[in-house]
Amino acid sequence: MLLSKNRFFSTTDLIGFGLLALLIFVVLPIGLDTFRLNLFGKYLTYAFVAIGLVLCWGAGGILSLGQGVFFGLGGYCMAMFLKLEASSPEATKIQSTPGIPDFMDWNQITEIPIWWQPFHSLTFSLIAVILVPVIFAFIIGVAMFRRRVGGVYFAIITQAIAAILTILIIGQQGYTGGVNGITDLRTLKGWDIRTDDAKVLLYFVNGGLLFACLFLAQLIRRSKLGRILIAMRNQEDRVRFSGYDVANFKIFVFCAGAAFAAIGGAMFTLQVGFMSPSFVGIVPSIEMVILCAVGGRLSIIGAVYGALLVNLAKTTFSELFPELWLLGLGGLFIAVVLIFPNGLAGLYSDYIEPRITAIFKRKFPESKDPGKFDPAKTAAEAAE
Amino acid sequence: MDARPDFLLTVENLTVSFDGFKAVDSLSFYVEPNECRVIIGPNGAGKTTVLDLICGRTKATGGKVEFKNQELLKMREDQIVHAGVGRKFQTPTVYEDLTVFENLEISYPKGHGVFGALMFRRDDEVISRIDEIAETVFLEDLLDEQAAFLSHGQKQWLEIGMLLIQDPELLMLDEPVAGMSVAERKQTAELLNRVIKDRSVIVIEHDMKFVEDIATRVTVLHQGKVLSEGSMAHVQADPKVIEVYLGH
Amino acid sequence: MSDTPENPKKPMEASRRAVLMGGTAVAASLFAPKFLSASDYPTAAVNTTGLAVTDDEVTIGILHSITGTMAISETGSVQAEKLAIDQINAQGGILGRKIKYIQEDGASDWPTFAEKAKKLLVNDKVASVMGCWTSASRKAVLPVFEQYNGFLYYPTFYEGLEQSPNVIYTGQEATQQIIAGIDWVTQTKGAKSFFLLGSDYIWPRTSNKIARKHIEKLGLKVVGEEYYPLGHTQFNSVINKIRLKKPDVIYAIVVGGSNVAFYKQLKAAGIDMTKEKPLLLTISVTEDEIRGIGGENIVGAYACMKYFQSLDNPNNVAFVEEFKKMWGEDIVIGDVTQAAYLGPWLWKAAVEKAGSFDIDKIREASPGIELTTAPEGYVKVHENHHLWSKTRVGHAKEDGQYEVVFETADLVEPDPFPEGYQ
Amino acid sequence: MFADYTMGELGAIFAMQGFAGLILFSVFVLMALGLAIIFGQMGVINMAHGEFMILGAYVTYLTSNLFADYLPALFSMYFFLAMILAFFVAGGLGMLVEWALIRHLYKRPLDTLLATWGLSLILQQIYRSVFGAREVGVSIPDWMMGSLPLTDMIEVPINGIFVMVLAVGISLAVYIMMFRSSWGKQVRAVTQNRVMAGAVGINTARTDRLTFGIGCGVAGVAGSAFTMIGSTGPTAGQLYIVDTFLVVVFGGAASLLGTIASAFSISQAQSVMEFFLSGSMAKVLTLLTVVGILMLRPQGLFALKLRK
Repeated sequence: MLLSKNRFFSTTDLIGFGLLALLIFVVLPIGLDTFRLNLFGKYLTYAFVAIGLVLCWGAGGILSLGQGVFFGLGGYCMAMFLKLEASSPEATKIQSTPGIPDFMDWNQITEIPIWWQPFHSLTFSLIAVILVPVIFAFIIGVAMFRRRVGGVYFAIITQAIAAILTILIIGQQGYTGGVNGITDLRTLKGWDIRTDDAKVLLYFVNGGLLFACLFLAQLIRRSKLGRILIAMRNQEDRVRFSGYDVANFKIFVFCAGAAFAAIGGAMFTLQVGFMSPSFVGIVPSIEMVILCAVGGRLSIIGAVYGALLVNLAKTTFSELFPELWLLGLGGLFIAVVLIFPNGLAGLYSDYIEPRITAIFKRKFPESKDPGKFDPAKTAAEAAE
Repeated sequence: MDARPDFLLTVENLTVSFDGFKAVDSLSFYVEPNECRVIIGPNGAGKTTVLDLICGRTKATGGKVEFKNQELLKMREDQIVHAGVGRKFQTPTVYEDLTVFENLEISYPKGHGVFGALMFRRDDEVISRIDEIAETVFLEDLLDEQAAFLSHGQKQWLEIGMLLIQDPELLMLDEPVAGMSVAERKQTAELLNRVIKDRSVIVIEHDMKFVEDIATRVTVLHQGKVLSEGSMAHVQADPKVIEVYLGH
Repeated sequence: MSDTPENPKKPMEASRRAVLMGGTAVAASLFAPKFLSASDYPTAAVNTTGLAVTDDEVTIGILHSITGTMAISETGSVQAEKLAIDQINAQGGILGRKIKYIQEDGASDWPTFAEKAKKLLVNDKVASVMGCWTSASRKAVLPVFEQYNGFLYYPTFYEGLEQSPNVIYTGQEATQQIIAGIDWVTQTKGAKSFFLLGSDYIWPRTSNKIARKHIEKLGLKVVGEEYYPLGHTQFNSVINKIRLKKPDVIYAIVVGGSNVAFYKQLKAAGIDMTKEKPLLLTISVTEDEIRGIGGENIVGAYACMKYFQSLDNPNNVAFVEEFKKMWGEDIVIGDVTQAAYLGPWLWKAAVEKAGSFDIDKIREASPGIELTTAPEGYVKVHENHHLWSKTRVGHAKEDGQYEVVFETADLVEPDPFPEGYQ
Repeated sequence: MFADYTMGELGAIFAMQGFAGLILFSVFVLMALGLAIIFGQMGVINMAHGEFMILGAYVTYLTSNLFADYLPALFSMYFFLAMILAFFVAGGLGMLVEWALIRHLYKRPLDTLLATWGLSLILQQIYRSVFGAREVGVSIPDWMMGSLPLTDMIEVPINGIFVMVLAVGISLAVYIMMFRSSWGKQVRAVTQNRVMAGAVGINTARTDRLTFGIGCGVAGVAGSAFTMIGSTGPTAGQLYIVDTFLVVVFGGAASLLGTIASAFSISQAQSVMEFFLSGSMAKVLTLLTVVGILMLRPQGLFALKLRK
């Protein structure tokens, strides 16, 4: 029923979502202790960014090298709320000005600046987590896409923006915590986020939000909007002369990517317990692109696996062979471009999927999947 | 020199220069409703640039382009499309990663805003309209085929189909039969003859036989200016035209 | 708060004798008067909280960046800690138990530090951790240490403003490093005006703030204060500003690659530091950094630290020799490296004083711990978990070493929350 | 802020500040020229550009050690040989990389970005394994490290003059190669129309490889020169990448003159702002201005207006 009628899920997607849900909600929580589970929770926060990149880059052909900016903004909004809560006058009584965040005290700031004030409210903060990055993305998007800045130029400019924001955060340390970031976050509305129970719960909240984002991304991809994105990537002019305002679509998908990244950032802050400019800059932003590329730039499910796998490899390899890790990561970048441009998802659809669908076909003799296209070709095209 | 209201398209003093080179120089011409205007001229005469200027792909340096009393030069490409101008490119421009059906669906004139596109539903009306157009452009059996796998001629047809589904009042075709086999060419001529009824059309074409078949009036461009204008017989007899084509 | 060491001279001599008598370099500690055997300290008694302590082994963690941008700086610390552990083991270990270490890579990435710290404490149950270098990494691991009640020995000189029950700070906090140096430069060199310069992050900013307060307290002038982003490599504009302001002292806290660029450009601009017009005083250039800068480019500058490789005392001579034996002849040892070396020794002393590996007991035992075998001389743990130590001024020579030109007469009291300097 | 100074002092300061701006300008030109060839002419986004520069710096380091050990008499002259070596080593590696990597990606510029980033990580690790994680100190001959006192107040750093002369020299060389030599014609022909260039008998593969190699070689020379003013360490190259790309993009990617003009305007802006503001804010404002102007004028300062 679901499969044929509204085509929201193709067979492939259904299998993909199902397996991923099984992994995230059953296999990992059962198989791992709290410490490792928390680690996977952290990896999964990058999956949010990777999903956004699949929409922007994979589908829409817009490569942003500044996703760290949105990840960071989302994370900072969350961190500001948590920091204010952690800076109660009792907890900070040794400071020269009790009741303000510690780093402000170190910088001779004696009252909480006005733009910090609204972050006393959880509701405001949660809204800000999404809205601040989205507004920022909107401004960049309008400025760039209205002027038809695209491709390489867009990539370089977003990279410069990431650099600017990092310098700014570090330079304004009295208001941002500088290079140390906002650290020592303890409780959320009185609930201690550092306990094992909290970590497990946060992991599941994270997983839930991830699936919510996956569904939204799927909704976008399966709608005509998703097809327009692909169309834009193929022939931008044709889309324009079919009566679409191309810039609006780019702005939309860029904002959507920013929103996903921001949710990831906020969940990162909650699970890791701090936020710092080292997640905003150029290097983390490019690493976020590699997550997406490894997973398969066209597959939202692949993006999640990409985020898990690369981060897991990073942890493991840097423990076992720290020397080899950078070589491995560098090699991964090159391999993903030269050898398997469709990443894990490409490997899956080339080698594993045919077998699985063969099994399914026997059970439900289904018509062919309408949304499917040749991945090898699209990737090459996407890059043009 | 006010635009006469009975013209569908008024082009007056249209000029564009690229770093001092005037590709189109104070060009004026008028297109009536239901007219089929063919633009011919040697390479570099500015034919494609004229179409680019009308549909907003290239920004004009001066002059005006009025369509149904709207000034097109101030409008964005998509607004021009919504005003009723459709444009086919010289090389077939289709979405290769999408199927024929999806190519046509994207051109279907509904759900053009971001949220419209998000909410767009593929209802029966859409499907039947796409089927109808696909039949017109000889692609009814290939609806589920990915556009990348179509032949060159089929891609040209698909692009024409994508324009037809918009039902534009002014259709601009840039060399619609270029690169086609003889059989395809014949089929296309037949298609275009059907298509150009009930609407105004501007066609750029080199194939004189084809031009003779369809043209109401012919405009000859040379170095960004109108060299001659009138019926096919008129321009063919014009010594200036003969000079440009045969001279030098 | 204050607990002035009664007589710092005496233990110094004692240690000299110990070195002379004992075959092993940096051999004895005051708290190892007799050979301790594990059987005297049953595991059940010395480890009541389930740490990784067996009958013959105790596991600690080493947590530094092996990869990434900070690897450059942290390598020395790792080497020093390993040397200390080897030496302690050679002496029979702690409470009769050999030290085993688990080394983790923080990869110059702060969450990785937090993650690895948690792994060390939760999975490996290490009895203590030697680690971190940047303030950012320390801030990242701090909540982890406080939550799981771990114990960290942190080696870097830093900005202060922190005093955790779970950390022993073996480097100097800002006032210890700054105030004596500025006093020296005003008294001996007659400096009246200062130009403050730093990389743009918390340590240089906080340090310059303390420096400025102190300079103003002395009734002298700060004629300029400038910060450049980390990694900045163009300093010609600021050098011009310095020329314009004509300060007596350039007070420089530039770090990392910027350092190299700054000193090379300063020299190229014709500011010869050997002429001391202006004089350059830094707190961020150890012998390690000079290797990148090149001795000829920084010759004549003064640095204010607690340790220089050239320190002439038996502890240090032995330490430098052992260090080179273990890690190669051409190695240099900077201030932080020495401070990192103190970590395992201070921990050993605390464990032996407490007679237990339990974190709470070590915390209780730590204040007042003395170390006479420290290469820098005599140090003592303050109640605020920082070290009493001397401040010294070194004069950079062409060969990349410092010549010690001044040291404070007494140990300087650590004051991480200095009144009147915030 | 100028009240306390005499006119003479102010004049001297402005002269020196102008000179500082010119040095920064030369640094930017050197950084950007190689990339202007590779990105501007070939459309390849080489994120490993900084690593090619550092390769040049390491070559200089090795050469200096070699001279110090075996030819101490000629030490004062080693730098010239080092720059030539840097050119060939970086250029050679560039050609190898073009052959192994870049040539497969000419139609996918965004993918070259990822691949060359990967390359930059690999190079960094190789540098770290070979030369150690620490920065290496490159000894510069004494005559290059002093300054020329023009007046009492005005002193001109010799390495600054050296960098400036080098920038002018390399710019001229590149200009002559690109616009006056038959090779340059071939390069431009290949960039403009690869198929046609191939059809008229240009060996496009060879031209590409050589172009990429020369771009990398120029980067190597720049890196060699930077040992005088900056640090040489495995990750030092990354510091240059954003500035370099902005200079090239701001100038209008395909235009050599644009690159130079943009290097000039960015360096002057930064130098002036650094004098009046703090270093961090000057940097932020410079970058913001460049990004802002690029948003208004995405094609950069110098770009031909062409029929699409």
